[in-house]
Amino acid sequence: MVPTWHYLALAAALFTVGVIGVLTRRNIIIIFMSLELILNAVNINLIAFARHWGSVDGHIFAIFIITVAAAEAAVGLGILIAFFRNRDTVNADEIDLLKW
Amino acid sequence: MTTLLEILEQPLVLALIRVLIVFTALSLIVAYLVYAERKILAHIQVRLGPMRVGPHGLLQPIADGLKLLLKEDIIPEGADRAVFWLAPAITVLASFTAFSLIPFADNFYVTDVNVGLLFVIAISSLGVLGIILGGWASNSHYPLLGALRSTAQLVSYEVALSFALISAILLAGTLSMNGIVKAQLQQEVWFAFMQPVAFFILFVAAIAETNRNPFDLPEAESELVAGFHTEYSGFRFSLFFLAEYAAMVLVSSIAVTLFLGGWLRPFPNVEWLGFLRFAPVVVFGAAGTWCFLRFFRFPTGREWFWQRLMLFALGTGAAAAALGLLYPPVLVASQGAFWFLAKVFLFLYAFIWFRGTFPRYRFDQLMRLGWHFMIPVAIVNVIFCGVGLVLSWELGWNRSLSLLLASGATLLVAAWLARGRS
Amino acid sequence: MTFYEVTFYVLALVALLSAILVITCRNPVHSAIFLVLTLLSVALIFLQLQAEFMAAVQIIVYIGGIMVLFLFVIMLVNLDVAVRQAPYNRQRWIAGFAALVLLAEFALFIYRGRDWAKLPPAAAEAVQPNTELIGRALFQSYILPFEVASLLLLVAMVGAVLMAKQR
Amino acid sequence: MEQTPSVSTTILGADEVILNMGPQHPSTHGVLRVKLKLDGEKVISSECIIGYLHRGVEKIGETRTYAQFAPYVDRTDYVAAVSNGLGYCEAVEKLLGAEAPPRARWVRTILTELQRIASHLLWLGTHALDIGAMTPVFYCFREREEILKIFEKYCGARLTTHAFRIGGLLYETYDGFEEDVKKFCHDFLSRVDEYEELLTENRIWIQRTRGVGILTADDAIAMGASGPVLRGSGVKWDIRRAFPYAAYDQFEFDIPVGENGDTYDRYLVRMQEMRQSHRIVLQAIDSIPSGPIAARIGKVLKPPPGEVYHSIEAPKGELGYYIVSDGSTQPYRLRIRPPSFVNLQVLDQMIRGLLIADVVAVIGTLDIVLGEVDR
Repeated sequence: MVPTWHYLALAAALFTVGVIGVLTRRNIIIIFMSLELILNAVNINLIAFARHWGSVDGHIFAIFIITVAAAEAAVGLGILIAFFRNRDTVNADEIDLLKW
Repeated sequence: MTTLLEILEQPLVLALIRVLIVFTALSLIVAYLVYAERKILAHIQVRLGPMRVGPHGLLQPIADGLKLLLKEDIIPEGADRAVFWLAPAITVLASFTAFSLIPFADNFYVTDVNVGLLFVIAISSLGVLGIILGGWASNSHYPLLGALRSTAQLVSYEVALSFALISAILLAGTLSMNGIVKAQLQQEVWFAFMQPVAFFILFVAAIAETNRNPFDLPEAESELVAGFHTEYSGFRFSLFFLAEYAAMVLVSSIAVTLFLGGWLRPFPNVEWLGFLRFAPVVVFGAAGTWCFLRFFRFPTGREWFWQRLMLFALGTGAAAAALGLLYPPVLVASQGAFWFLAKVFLFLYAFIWFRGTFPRYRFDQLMRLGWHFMIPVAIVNVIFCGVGLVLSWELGWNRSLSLLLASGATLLVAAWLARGRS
Repeated sequence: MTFYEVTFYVLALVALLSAILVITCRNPVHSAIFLVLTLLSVALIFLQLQAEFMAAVQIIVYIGGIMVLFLFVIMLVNLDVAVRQAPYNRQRWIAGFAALVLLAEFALFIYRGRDWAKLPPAAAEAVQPNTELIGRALFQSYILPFEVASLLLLVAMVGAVLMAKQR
Repeated sequence: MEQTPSVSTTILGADEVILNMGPQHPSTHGVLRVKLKLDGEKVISSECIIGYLHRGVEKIGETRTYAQFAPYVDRTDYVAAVSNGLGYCEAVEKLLGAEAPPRARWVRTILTELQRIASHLLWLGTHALDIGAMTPVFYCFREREEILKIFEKYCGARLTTHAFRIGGLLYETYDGFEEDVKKFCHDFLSRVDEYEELLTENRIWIQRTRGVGILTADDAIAMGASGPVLRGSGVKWDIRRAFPYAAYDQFEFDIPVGENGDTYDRYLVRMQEMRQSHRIVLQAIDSIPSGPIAARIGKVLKPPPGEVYHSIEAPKGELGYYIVSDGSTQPYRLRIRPPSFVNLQVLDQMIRGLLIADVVAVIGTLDIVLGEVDR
C-alpha cells in the first residue's frame, strides 16, 4: 500500500513545477500547459483523499475541475488565436497594452 | 516446485499469453484484411486483384510486409526526427491497445474492466495525437493540411459516435464490454433492433472515424496527395497503415459488441436454431472443398508446383479444422470467437463495399453532415431512448414498444433536420 | 514492495520528469508531447487509486480533447519565431525563488500532517463500483453544481467561438 | 516555382495565399499547373500556366507535306485521335476541293462516334475518380477497351490511330467489322445505365457536382466555350447539326442540353451524348453504302493557293483546322483551334469562390487534354 502522503508529495511537486512554468515562461501556450499541470496536481490530491476516506466526493470535485480545465483551455486558446491574429506574437510579456 | 501449468495459471502470465494471442491474431487479421480489401474491390471492379504471390495471391500480404520492412527509411529534410518517429508508434499503440478490452468470446478477453467501454473510447482517442503529430513533424504543407483535416474530422465524429454508444449503455446498464453482451443475452434481443437509429449513427460515424470512403478526405489523393502520411515511407508508413486497418477492425468490434450481440450466435435464445452451431464446420468445410477443387483445376507444370502445394496444404488444413470442430468440446469452445469474427467481417465487408461504391464528400459537406445532422440526431436519440426507458420503468409500458416509439420520434426529428437537402 | 507499489513510483517519476520537460522544452510541440505523457501517467495513477472512471475521463477529456486542441492551436499559430526567442522572461529568478518557497511550504505541511497520514486508508472496495457511485453522487447530491458546470461549458463554448471567429 | 507562404497564415486567414496545383498534381490531368490565390480553402482567383507539353505541332505542320502531317494531329488530343484525324482530313479535302466517297464518310462517322464514346468514357472514369468514386473508372475502361479493340482490328493502332487518309480511307473495313460494332452497341446502353446507377442519383455525387462550377450561357458564348461545356449551359449548338460534315446529315440524333450550366448538368449532357452516339452508330452501321473508299486525288497533294477553315464537333468541343496554302506541297500556315484550350479559359471564372476540392471537380468537368491545350 502506498501511503497517502506520497501522493500528496507528488501532487505538491507537480504543482510547483506548474507554478514555475507559469511564472517563468514567455510563450502563452506553454503557460496554459503549465496551468493544466497545476490543475492535474490538484486532481491527484482529490483522488488520493477520496481513496483515503473511502468516498467519491473527491472524484466529483475532480470532474468539476476537469470541466473547468476544458472551459479554460477553450476560451484561453480562443483568446490566443484572436491575439495572434492581431499582434502576430505569442509572448506573454509582449502583451502589455490594454488595447491594440 | 511449480509445474508449468501453475506458472501458466498465474494471472499475469495468463494475461500476457492472452495479449500475445490477441496481438498475433490481430496482426494476421489486419494483414489479410488488406488482402481481402484488394480482392473484394477487384471483384467489384471486374478485375482479378493480386494473383501472383501464392495461389490467388494468398501470400501477397506477407510479400507486401517484407517489401515495406526492407524499404529505405526516408526522413524528410527539416523534419522533427523524434516526433516523426513517435507519431506512427502512438497511432499503432492506440489502436492495438484498445483490443485488450474487447470480449472475443464468453471467456476470452484480455481484461474486463467495469468501465471497459469508456476505456476503449479513451484509448482509441489517443490515435488522433499520432496523426496530428505525424502531419506536423513531416515539415511539409500537404501532410499538415491533411493532419488538420483529419483531426477536425475525427474529433467531430467522435462526438456522434460517443452519443450513439450511450444509448447502448442505457439499455445494458453497464459499461463492461462483456456485461453489455450478456445483457443482450438476457434481454433476448440485439440492441441494434432496439436502437436502430443509434446503430446507424454508430455505423456512419465509424466509417468517418476510420477515414474510409465516403469520408476519406484526409487521404483524398486527388486533393491532398496522401494526407498526413504523405512523407512517410517504408516501415513507418506500414505502421500507419496497420493502425488504420486495426482501427477498422476495432470500430467494427465495438459496433458488434454493443449492437450485434458480440460473441452470441444469431437468436441465442431460440432453441430450434441450435443447428447454427455447426456453422464453423460448414465454413471450414466449404473452404477446404474450394481449395481442393481449385487444386485439381490449377494449371500443372513446374512453375505452379509450389502454388499447388500450398493450395493442397490449405485444403487439408481447412478440412482438418472442419473435422476437428465436429468434436463437441472444440465446437462449443469455438462458438464465441467464430460468431464474433463473422459479424466483424460483415462490417468490414460493408466498409470495403462502400469504398467501391461512393464518391467522396467535400470537407465542408462532411463537417455540415457531422455537426448539423449526425450530432443533433444522436443527442435527440439519447434523450428519447431515456424517455422510452423511463416510460417502461415508471409506467410499466412494454419495453420494446416504448423504445421503438422513441426511435420513431428520433426518426421524425431526423427527417425534419434533413428537410430541404438534395 | 509489491508490483502495485512499484507502478506508483515509476508513474510518479515519469509524471514528474515529463512535467519538468514540459516547462523546459523550447518547442511547444515537444512540451505538448511531454504534457501528454504527464497526463497519461496521472491517469494511470488514478487507475491505481481505484478511480477507473476518473482515469478514463482524464484520458478522454485531457488527452483526447484538450491536448488535441492545444496541438491544433500550436499548428495554427506560426511558432517559428517564438522558438528562436528566449524561452524565459525577466522575472525568472524571482519566480523560481517564489516557487521554491511554495515547495518548502508544501513540504512543511505534509511533514506536519505525517501523523494523520499514518491513519489506515479506507478499504479499496469503498469506492467501488466506481462509475455507479459517481453517477449517484453527481445526479443526486451534486445536481446543482453539475448543471452550473454545464452552463459554464456552454458559456465557454460560445466565448471560444466568438474569440476565434474571423473578425 | 513561387515560394508558398506557410500554411499557418493560410488557415488563420491573415493573408491571401498562393498555392500551386500541378504540374505533377494527380488530378490536373496531365501537366496543367493552376496557380490558385486562396483565402483559407476558398479560391479568390486562379491562373492557368500551360505549355509543359508544347511540342510545336503547328510549326511542324509547315515543314511536312499534307499527308505527312496527318499522324501528328493524332498526338494533340491523344484520347480522341480518330476525331482529330477526321477534322484534319476534311479540312485538307475542302482545300483540295475533293470529297470522300459515301462509304468512306459512313465509316468515318461510325469510327468518330465510337471515338466520342471512348473519349467520354475516359472522361467519366477520371472525373468520377477525382470526386472519389473509384469503381466507374474500371467499368468505363472495360467498354473503352472494346472500342479500342475495334480500332486495333481496323487500323492496327489503339490510341494514335491515324485511321483516315486525305480523300477517304486507306483500309477497307475488316471482315466482321459490322458484327463487332453491333455487338458493342448491343451491350452498351445497359452499361451506360450501370454507370448512371452508380452516380446519377447518388446523393454524394449530386452534392459534389450540383451548383458547382456554374457557367451561364452568355458567359459560355462570350468565352468561346464549345462542346458539352457549352451545351451544359443550355446552348443548343452542335456543329454536327449546324454545319453537317461526314455523313451526319443522314442520321437522326438529339442534342442534349443542360439547364443550370453546373458540373452535374455537364455530366448529364455527356451521358446523354454517349447514348446519342450509340444511336448514330446503330443507324450508320446498318446503312453503310458500298462503293470506293477513297476519292482519286493523286499521290502528290498540291492544293491551290488559298485558305480554309473547317471545324468538326470533336468529343471535347469545336475542333477547327485553319490551313493556308501557297500552292506547294506543304501548308504555308496551319493552325489548330483546340476545344480544350478554349474551354480551359473558363476555368478561372468557374472556380472563383469555390473550395480547393471543387477545383478538382471543375477541372475534371471541363474534360481537357493537355496534349491538345499545349499542342
